[in-house]
Amino acid sequence: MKQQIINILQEIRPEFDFSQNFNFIEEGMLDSFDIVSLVTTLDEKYHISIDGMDILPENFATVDSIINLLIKNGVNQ
Amino acid sequence: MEAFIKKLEGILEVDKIEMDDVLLDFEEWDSLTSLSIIATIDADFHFSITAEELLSAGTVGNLIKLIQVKSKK
Amino acid sequence: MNLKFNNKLITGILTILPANEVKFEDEIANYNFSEAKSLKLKMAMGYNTHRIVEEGVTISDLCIFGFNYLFEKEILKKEEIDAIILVTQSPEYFMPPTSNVIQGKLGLKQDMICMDINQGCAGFEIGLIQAFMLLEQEAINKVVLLNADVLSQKVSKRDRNSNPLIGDGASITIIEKTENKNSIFANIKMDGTAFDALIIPAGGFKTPSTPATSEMIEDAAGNFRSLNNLVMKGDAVFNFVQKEVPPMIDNLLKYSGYQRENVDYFMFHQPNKFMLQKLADKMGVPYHKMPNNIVENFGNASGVSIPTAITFNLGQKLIKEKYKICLAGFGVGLTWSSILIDLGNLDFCEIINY
Amino acid sequence: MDKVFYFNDIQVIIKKIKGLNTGYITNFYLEVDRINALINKNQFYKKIIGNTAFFFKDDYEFIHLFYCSSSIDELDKSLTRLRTEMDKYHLVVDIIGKQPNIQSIAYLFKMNGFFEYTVLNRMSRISIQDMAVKSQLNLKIDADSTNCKQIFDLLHQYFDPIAEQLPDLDEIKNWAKSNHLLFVEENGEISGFVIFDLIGVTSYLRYWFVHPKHRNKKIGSILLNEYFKRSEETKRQIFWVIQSNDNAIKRYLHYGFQSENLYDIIVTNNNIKYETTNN
Repeated sequence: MKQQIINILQEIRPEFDFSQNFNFIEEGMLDSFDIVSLVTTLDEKYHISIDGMDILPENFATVDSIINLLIKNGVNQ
Repeated sequence: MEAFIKKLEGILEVDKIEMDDVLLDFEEWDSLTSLSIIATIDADFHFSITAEELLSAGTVGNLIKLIQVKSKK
Repeated sequence: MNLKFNNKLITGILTILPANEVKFEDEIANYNFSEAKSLKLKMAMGYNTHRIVEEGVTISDLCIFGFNYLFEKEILKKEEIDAIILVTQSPEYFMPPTSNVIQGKLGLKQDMICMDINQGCAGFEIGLIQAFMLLEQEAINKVVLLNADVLSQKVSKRDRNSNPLIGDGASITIIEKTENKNSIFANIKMDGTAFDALIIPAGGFKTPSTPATSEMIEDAAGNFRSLNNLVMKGDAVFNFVQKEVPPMIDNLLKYSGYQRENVDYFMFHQPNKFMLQKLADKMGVPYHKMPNNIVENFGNASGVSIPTAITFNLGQKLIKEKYKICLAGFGVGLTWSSILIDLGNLDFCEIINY
Repeated sequence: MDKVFYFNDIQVIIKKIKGLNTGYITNFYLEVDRINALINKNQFYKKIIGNTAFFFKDDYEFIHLFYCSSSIDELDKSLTRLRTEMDKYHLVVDIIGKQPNIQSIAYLFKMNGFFEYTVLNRMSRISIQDMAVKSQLNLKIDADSTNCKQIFDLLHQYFDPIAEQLPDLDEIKNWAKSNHLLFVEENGEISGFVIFDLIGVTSYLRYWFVHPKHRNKKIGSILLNEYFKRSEETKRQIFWVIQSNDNAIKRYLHYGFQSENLYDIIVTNNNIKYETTNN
């Protein structure tokens, strides 16, 4: 799953390397526009609807936090 | 006016409309609904009303009153 | 770009429409939406009846029928024709040009020019501009502009975006030189980056027609069409028209020195009623000056829609009277063009059925 | 229209819309700090109509409208109803996203009485190339409150408030504090400035301005060059440009920027159009 998410991120922002353990938000790799497209992509890809309460930048800051979010929304690892 | 009311019922997807029905309360009301009602009025009564006029009429009864007032002019 | 032509004249317009009339109601079953929604579309967009050719009828059939009508009535003489410009997107062959085919079938003189132009919605303007340019030559005194399309053949019957509004037809417009001094103003713009806003994806050399390209595929809105079918990005076209057409007309008027109030009629391409009403609203033009009734009566036959709007709405009036008319076509290409012209005292201006 | 009191109100509303599980379309991009500031200044309002949540940012001369809806059809129904109530307000909507997807949303707004005002396009540049411009000018970074007020006034005089989301005085002071505001001052007058944000590897060019009285003195390129220098640590510089502004776009292309497939179609319920000013 980790690789899948990195691929999704890579598709949104091909110019950055998401395989490093950066905080994507603080590092300026993802902005608020990217997060909305990320939510849509994740919803479609995993057939879920990410809880509206969770659409906050910090939940998308690292690959691990994104995985946690998906698990919380019912995706099996 | 009878014929116009029949058409309204068709557009709004209901069997019968009442004079005090609120236009915006119809489940299927969208921008196409208002456009088609404006076009129907234009075709049947030969004058045009704006979307604002249509929406501010509020109820079916008021819309019909508006048409009657306008067609007298 | 702005263009100006002097001492040219339109002397006649004939529209040829297939007699076969298809009703929107009869096709509703092909589309997957509710009856109420159909009713709404009918009223708002002006979908009602449209004219569709019987299978096997091509553009040369329509054009030759029209020519013969004019020859029989002796309003047009074969030997006078110095050029045929055919604007169409439904040619009979990739090669030769369909205008040559028509010339041959009619038995016209060899001492002339025939040319096909691949244009659609702005096809009447493009054709007129080309005619005006040919008339600059000493040897050319009379040009016949043909606009003809039978695109209903390329539209999927289950495509509610395009099928309810498509129409077939042809028109014959005669353009000549005049001794009387006059000026015709025009402008034209192109944007090929949006070439796929209106497109028939397969069937040309890039993607030849194969069994695979004729497979019907459902789109997100529930329309079924194949790659051989015409596909239109409806909202993109609407947005393009609302954005580009009003400033184009402003420019044309500014260039010509005339005011909006001087224009008697705005004879625009007829994509659907709603789009034209929105244009009129935006430009501050009263609806009666911008007819929008062609789609509901005949359908949209691309370049033929303006001649149809003129012959249907003004018809015999144009034999006796003279009006200042603003023409505008916009669509496939993308191409958008407008012309300010005095139209009147025509030799003929009517619609005939094929 | 009801006032929003807590950020949490917004989250609960979005949860409800998303929970319908029929899709999610929005032009509302949660920037927590900015929204909290708006809430505290009583500038943020909400209204739920059908399956759409509308948020309103009161910009005094007009209102920015945001939508969160479960589908295009639902947004249509809600917009038709919103129209009756918001008639007297001047609404401005930024429809942000990729072409051609945002066309259909723009179409929807136009069906509901809105008009296109202008279109912005985001441009970006990945690498840094430093182009030294010899400068005799005195570039300053220590804007005091008088300078900030001058810059505020210039922004409001020369920039289009609908197309360019103008900052308030506090925001300008914050940029000055964080050394993200560079300016040139001549005889007590500001002749040019550049304002930017640095967030990690990304640098956002917010405003770049040269006073019309001082054009052709290279002030613009000196300011931009200094901005590039200060963005040296970043991997990407981005900003929004008005799509019809061919001259500006040419200049940016010259500096190595490229147009992204990210657009902002601005629509308003007044039939007015963006007019090219001299900025």
